[in-house]
Amino acid sequence: MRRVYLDHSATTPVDPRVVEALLPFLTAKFGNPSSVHFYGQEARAAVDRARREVAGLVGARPNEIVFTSGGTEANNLAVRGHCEQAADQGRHVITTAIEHSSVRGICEALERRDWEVTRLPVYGDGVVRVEDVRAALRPDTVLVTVMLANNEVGTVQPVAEIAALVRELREAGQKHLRLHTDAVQAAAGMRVDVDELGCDLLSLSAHKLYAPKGVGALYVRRGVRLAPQNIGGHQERERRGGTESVPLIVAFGEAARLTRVELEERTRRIRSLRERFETGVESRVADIVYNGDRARRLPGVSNISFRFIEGEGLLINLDMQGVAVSTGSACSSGSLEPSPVIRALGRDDELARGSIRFSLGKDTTEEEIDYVLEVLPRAVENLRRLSPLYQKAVGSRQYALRSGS
Amino acid sequence: MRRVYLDHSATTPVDPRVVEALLPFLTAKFGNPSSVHFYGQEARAAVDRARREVAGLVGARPNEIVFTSGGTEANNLAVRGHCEQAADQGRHVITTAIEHSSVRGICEALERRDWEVTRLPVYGDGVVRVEDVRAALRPDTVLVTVMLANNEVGTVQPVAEIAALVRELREAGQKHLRLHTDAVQAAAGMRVDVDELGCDLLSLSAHKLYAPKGVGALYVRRGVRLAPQNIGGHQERERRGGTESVPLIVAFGEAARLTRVELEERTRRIRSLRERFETGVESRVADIVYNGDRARRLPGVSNISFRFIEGEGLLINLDMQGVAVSTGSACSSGSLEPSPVIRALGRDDELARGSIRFSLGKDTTEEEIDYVLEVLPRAVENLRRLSPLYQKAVGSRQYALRSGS
Amino acid sequence: MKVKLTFSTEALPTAIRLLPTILSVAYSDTFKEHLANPRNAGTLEGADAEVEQSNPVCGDRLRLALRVRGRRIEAARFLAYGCPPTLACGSALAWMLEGMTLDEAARLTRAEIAEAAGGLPPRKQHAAALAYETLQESLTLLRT
Amino acid sequence: MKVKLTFSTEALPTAIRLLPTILSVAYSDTFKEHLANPRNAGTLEGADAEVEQSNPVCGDRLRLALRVRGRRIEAARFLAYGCPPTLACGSALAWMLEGMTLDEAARLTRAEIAEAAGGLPPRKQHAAALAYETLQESLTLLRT
Ligand SMILES: Cc1ncc(COP(=O)(O)O)c(C=O)c1O
Ligand SMILES: Cc1ncc(COP(=O)(O)O)c(C=O)c1O
Repeated sequence: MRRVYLDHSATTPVDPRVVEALLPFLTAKFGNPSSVHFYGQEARAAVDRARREVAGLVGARPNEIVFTSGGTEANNLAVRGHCEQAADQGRHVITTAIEHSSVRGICEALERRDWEVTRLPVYGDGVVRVEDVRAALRPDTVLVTVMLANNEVGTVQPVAEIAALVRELREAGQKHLRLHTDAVQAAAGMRVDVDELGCDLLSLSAHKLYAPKGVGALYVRRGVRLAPQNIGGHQERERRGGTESVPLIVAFGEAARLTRVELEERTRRIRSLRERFETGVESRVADIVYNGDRARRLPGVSNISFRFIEGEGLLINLDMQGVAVSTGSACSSGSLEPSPVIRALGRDDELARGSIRFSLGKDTTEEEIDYVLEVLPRAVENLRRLSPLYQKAVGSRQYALRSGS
Repeated sequence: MRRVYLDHSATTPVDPRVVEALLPFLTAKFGNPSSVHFYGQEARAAVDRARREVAGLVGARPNEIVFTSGGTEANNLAVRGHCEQAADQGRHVITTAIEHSSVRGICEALERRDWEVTRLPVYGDGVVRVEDVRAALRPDTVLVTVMLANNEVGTVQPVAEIAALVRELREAGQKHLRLHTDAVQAAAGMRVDVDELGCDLLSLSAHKLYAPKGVGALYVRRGVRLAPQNIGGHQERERRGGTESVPLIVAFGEAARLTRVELEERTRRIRSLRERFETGVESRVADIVYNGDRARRLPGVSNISFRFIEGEGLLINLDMQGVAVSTGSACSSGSLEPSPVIRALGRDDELARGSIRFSLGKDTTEEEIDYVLEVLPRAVENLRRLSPLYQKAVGSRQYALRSGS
Repeated sequence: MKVKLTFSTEALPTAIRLLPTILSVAYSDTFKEHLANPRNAGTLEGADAEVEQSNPVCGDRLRLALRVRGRRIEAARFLAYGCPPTLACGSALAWMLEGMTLDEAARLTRAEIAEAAGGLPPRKQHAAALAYETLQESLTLLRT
Repeated sequence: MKVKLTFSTEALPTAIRLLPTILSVAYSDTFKEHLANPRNAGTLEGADAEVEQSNPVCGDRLRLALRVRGRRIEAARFLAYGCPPTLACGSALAWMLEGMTLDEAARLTRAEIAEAAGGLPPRKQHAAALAYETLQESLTLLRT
């Protein structure tokens, strides 16, 4: 069957060059980086090389990079690691209504331990307002965590502007206030530079960058201390215990290097393919609503609500024709609730349930887009014909037409 | 250069069959198991298959297996996950003086949060006494954590007997008391069965079983609840968030299957090679002391203290001749302190510093052992000639000889 | 005929033209067949009962139209909005009902509907419940 | 000659016969050369000073034996117990000292010893410190 993968926000295929880079570290170069002997030193050197590449991707110094088992662990380490560390200075966290389930989950866990959490709205465009952050900041705020780009609608948040506020307060004496940003999605689609952003902590995940699942990193600005979460061993300068996954870290390093080198060209290609896609959908399917600001958005993401039908039905119908997309966050698509992110945009239940995320990748082709443009309208139409909501709407439109004529 | 790897307790090379099993999950089968579409379901099915294999290795049910990023995280999840959960029932933990740095580290972190930790001695043989456990158990004890086999000296602990004590108390009403065992080392060298052991929680790490670093598992007996540590997403039935590392999990599954099938033959081979090794060392090198009970011991581990010299010097000298071994725990070999495990056996500083762990693997050959038997005595002798301790001892022996004659 | 349709159509998708599905893990062949080729979809000219029920929790909707001759269901059509199990249960229900007597229909259970849809995962049983309630409501309407 | 040797030997390992080392990451070539072929190892017949110092924290030991003619160090030998940097610093020190005047030896710094050993990682600087103190102690002994 013809297969078209338009779910790059959920995960990406591993770049063949990345596979090639990691393979020797499964076989001949299998040492444990903590070992003193040849095998260990060889592995240690590879981890350090990868650390330099990952640091280079975000403009950090190598010793500011802590490797983790993924974006989720990076978020856990950032938010809990800092909050445990700063609990004596205050117990208030500012976040947004559209964070990834990991940040959302940790914030809920903090609330159960008597922390206060302020969740900022994102309005109809899926973008947090800097003034809202300003208004939410308090003397006992120790952490602001705002994702750099959202995983469902791709909207980019004003992190640098928020950093300016945080810096102001810190200079005014609120020394323990830190800014964390989840850049897991952003890194694949825009330039990310920790100094331009001005953040203290920044999360990355390799599997959104054409490397394998199971490795990520937390950027920890020099001087920022965290309570370690995964304890044991001296790895990662005592900030994260556990034998390093050398092959995955090497893969991450190579993927970071390729992303740095190719980012501009990738985003140019992807953006023009998305334009082809969206123009095509608009001309073929009626009653659609885009979710999230279309300008301030990652280049590869197109999130569309199809009126009258339900996302999972459309997803499965597309899947039966070989087209892979997602509805809601990949992580919660097994659950029944409509996506909290789409809800945060103020969409009603029906539109929230009818949202589909198409996410393009660096290897998406024009032909693939055209194939999707061929099968998507038919799938929507067929589901709408089954839908009582559609029948009602069509009926009342016909009625409106008749009574208006 | 000829290379002989005798550091399988630190990590193992990945079995080619395991590499073959995981490769498709880097390339064509790259889906995110949380995705509803084809790619996701394919990945989900692979994770479930691997879960059955890992469960099968330890006689557990598949839904009792939680995949983690390694043995360290499994230990963190077990000890902290249970202690956070049970904190209202008591704040006392029993452990041993020879646990891996992860369990040791978590216990120290608990102490900083006002938990009490009892560390049981292991005497000269490196084995915990069941009566000591009995004596240490208190009404407010909520966790006993005793490793199944030690990573430095390979001694096997009486976990099943300890489980009987724990069960007794639990049946007498101490409902929240649980038994955790770190079987990371044990799984490679002995049959591990959760029901025979009677433990509630059991940690595994793939990279000791000829699979890659960066994946492990925690067995969680049905009915045992844990506070999740890595939060986010619905993965692992809400017990461990984060996108699953499908390729590593698949690799772990295959490695678990191979271990189950081949364990008996592997241990037979390894044990006989170790015998060849130890007999050879005894006949060629004087002034050595074995560390840890030689009967109750994993088949592949031989930990020997060489009098008058220091482990790191010997390690590096062996390394310069292509022989990879370790001194102290792989994880702390970068630090200056003598191994806490060897110290726990009651060895003086000199013997503790002079300890070297030789750990054999399934692919170790007779020729490799013979090569080590050729270079090791020379390396020991050369270092001894440089050693003022040796010169003194030789001098006083000669003196004793002279005065005795 | 108790519910007034505000639109008229019998132009129905007799089959959503879909390639063989791959949801092998989550769903059975029968289920996939109901999704790929929904049975008895649409509305019904001259229906004796037309009932639309919705699940207030998740918003799923099922509309069932029945035409009865004597005590026998001569024609049954459905429309559905919701997750795939709701579509499959609607299809399975309408398809089973055609030709049944009203007594037979009254004896149908939730489990039988779920089974006819090809089986449902535990978390999707609410779809069969919605179909069951829609059927019961229709039968009640026919009795009044 | 101030310290009595309780054993006599001049049979010394002039070289620990080792293949080229691979510790490229941790240590320099010079360091590895000192490990593979320690210079001036052993004890000394007719030494004018023989001093053994130890690091009480980690237990490292260094013994230095010097034979002096006029104000010049005619021969220097070392023995060492401890981690590789201690062995390398002992080797480097004894090798440097031979031929030096006592005044030159007195001006040697810790950093120069570490450098002669091929450089040490930050966490291993104590090895150079031990060598330095052993030298100072020896010079003091020679002065008394
Ligand atoms: C915005 C965002 N943060 C965090 C994560 C979690 O990263 P990982 O899948 O590596 O755990 C994801 C992806 O799942 C994400 O999209
Ligand atoms: C006994 C023991 N427990 C736990 C671990 C940690 O496992 P991992 O290296 O996968 O973090 C190790 C190995 O390093 C070990 O030997």
